[in-house]
Amino acid sequence: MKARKVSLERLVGRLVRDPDGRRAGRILEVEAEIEGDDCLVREYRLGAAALLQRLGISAGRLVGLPFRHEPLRVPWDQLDLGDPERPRLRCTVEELRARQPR
Amino acid sequence: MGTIAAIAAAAVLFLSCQQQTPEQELIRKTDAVGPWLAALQMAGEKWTVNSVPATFVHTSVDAAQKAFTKAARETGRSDARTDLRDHLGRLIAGGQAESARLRRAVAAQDRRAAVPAIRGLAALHADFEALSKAFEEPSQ
Amino acid sequence: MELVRDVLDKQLIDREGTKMGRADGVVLEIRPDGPPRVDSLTLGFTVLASRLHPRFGDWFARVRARWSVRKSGRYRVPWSVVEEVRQHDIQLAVRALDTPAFDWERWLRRHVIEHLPGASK
Amino acid sequence: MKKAMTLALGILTSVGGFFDVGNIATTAQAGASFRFQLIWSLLLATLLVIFLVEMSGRFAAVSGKALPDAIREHFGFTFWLVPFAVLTLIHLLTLGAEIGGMCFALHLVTGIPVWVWAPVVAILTWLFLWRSTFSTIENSTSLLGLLTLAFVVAALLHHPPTGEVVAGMLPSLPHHDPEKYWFIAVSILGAVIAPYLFYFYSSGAVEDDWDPSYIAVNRGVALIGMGFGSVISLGAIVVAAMVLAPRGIEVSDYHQAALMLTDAFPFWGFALFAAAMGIACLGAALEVALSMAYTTAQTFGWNWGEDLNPREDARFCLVYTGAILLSALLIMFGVDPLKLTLLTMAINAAALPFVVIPFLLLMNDGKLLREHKNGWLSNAVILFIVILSFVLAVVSIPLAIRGGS
Repeated sequence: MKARKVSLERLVGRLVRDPDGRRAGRILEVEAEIEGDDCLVREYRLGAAALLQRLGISAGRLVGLPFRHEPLRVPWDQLDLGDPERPRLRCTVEELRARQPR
Repeated sequence: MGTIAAIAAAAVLFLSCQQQTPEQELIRKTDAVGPWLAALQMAGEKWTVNSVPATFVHTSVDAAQKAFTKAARETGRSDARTDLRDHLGRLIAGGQAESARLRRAVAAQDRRAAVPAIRGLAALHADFEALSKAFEEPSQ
Repeated sequence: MELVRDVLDKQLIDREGTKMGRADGVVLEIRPDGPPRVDSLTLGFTVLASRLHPRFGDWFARVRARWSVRKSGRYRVPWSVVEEVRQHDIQLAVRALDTPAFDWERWLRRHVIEHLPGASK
Repeated sequence: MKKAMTLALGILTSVGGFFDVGNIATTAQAGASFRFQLIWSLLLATLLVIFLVEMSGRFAAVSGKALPDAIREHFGFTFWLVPFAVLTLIHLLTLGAEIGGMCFALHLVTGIPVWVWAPVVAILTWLFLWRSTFSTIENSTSLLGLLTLAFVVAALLHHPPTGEVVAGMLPSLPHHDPEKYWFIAVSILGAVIAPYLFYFYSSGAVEDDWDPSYIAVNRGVALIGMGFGSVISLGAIVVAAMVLAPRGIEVSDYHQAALMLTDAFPFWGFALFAAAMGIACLGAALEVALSMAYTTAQTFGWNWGEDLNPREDARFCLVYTGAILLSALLIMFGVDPLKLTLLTMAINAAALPFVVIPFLLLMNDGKLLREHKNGWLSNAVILFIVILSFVLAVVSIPLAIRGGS
């Protein structure tokens, strides 16, 4: 497999499924880190909570709802972007949930 | 947002279903005539005391004539009772005649000639008010 | 750093402090032997159009090719010239006027603004 | 000392900028057709515009960013596209209405048809923007804008019945023409809460290099400036109610409104009306054209600023030039200035959710505004009035079109 290029803006909003075909959520944020001259992707964040986090607001608070869901974090090596239109997890959603920090 | 749109649509439907008689509809479509008669009367009065320039009276009369012509067309097209249509037709023709008279008097700088035109407009306006009051839509 | 929040759509500033456009797109390079890396930022109406819908982007690119003064519809800023990502903008180590991002601006200055009286205050 | 100057100037500017063609048209209609009964909609709108302008200035002072810039940065291009398109439409229509107002003012004094004036007025407006800096525009139009105080003086000279004026501050149902009543109410809301006003205000604050130390000044400008501005509108309603309503004059054409001041000022009234209208519209036209250029330049990240030489921000200049040209064409092709104004104001009201809600979300961003973010009270007041205006607009626009007014 050789290097391929993918547009971030086309990745955002894509539905991610696990190998069993179950929905894991939509890609809403991509966490990266600068290392030397490069900027490397560390993890992807899925779900509506990531959207709220991205908007930086508690849209919930605006209408009086508590802010509940944490985004689902997917380490870079657990997401297969072989087909950018249909990103796939390399593990199941349960395995991923079990691995979430906290 | 869906709920709001639904309420709005319902309100529009409700209000547009309120029936109007052809007479009320004609009164509504010609409702610009009365205010124009009053405005020309005021413009004429103000001109006689040097409050507004002659050009203002000219352009006001021109704008009013357009409204009168439109109202005359609506009256001709309407299904309303003949007596109302005739009455309105006379009023509009009167407005056209008196405003033309005012315009001529102002063009000639003739204050004395303007006075009867202004009086004529006032009488037409009073007549128009009475007429539209008689056919006014009942308010809720 | 969060790429959508901190990089995408952010104001780009050139070496001289001129606002030279926004990060309309971000290109990632998926590598077989390591984490994906940010390859470049992209600028231009074509990039924006394809964000609305890929097919709209293609159509826009065709129309543009016929009319535009620019040679290319999208301008690519390699990550290597990105100096710093700040809270409200991204500092680049280029001069806007030397880049295709300013094709339209240059064209307008040369063909329109210069011919109008009093172009400097 | 500089802050005191800013405060004074800011208040002057908002007084001048508040009262424009939309206010003249809607308040004259309201007073002529419903006397004091629609004052409540002016008060409601003023309350909201105070909140919005205060927020807009606070946002710019804390973040150093203007609204279009910040909204695109935060929510992304696709999210911003709808408010941006709505704003562009509103800017063009409003600019058309303001240019129409200036043309009509010139028509009043000269008798030369309105459409003939459109190219002249367009060139005049453009020259102002092309040649001057932000502060010249701000200061000159705001000082001349004080002419509009003539409406307040006239209102006082007429000794309006206090009881009826106060009664009009509370909403009530109309005794006649309900469709017209609600349409004018919506137009007043749209004229006072003109979206360009608070979007422009944030760009202006950035042009003036505001920082968090301006928050108090900003609050004063919003409260006193917008408050005084609405006093002028109130004056216009009262004058129309005292002069036009008793004579049975309703305003379906600007000619009918032009007589408003002649009772209070028999000699100067007519010229004052024309001058106030022309200058109020010129000031507003400059702001709207600039606002359109700010919004577009910020959306695409171009260089922007009214203090730069045109050759440093060619695309920014191109936008206001194009906007003036397009809007002037509306008037040149014979669109009736009053009808255009009323329609635009109603569209303003209908557009409020699209342009206010992204702004409101931004104002609740704790990361960006820290301790300066919105409290629940502002959120509640704004949401309430925005939704109310939207519902009223959506209901009354079709009715008004059906009624043919």
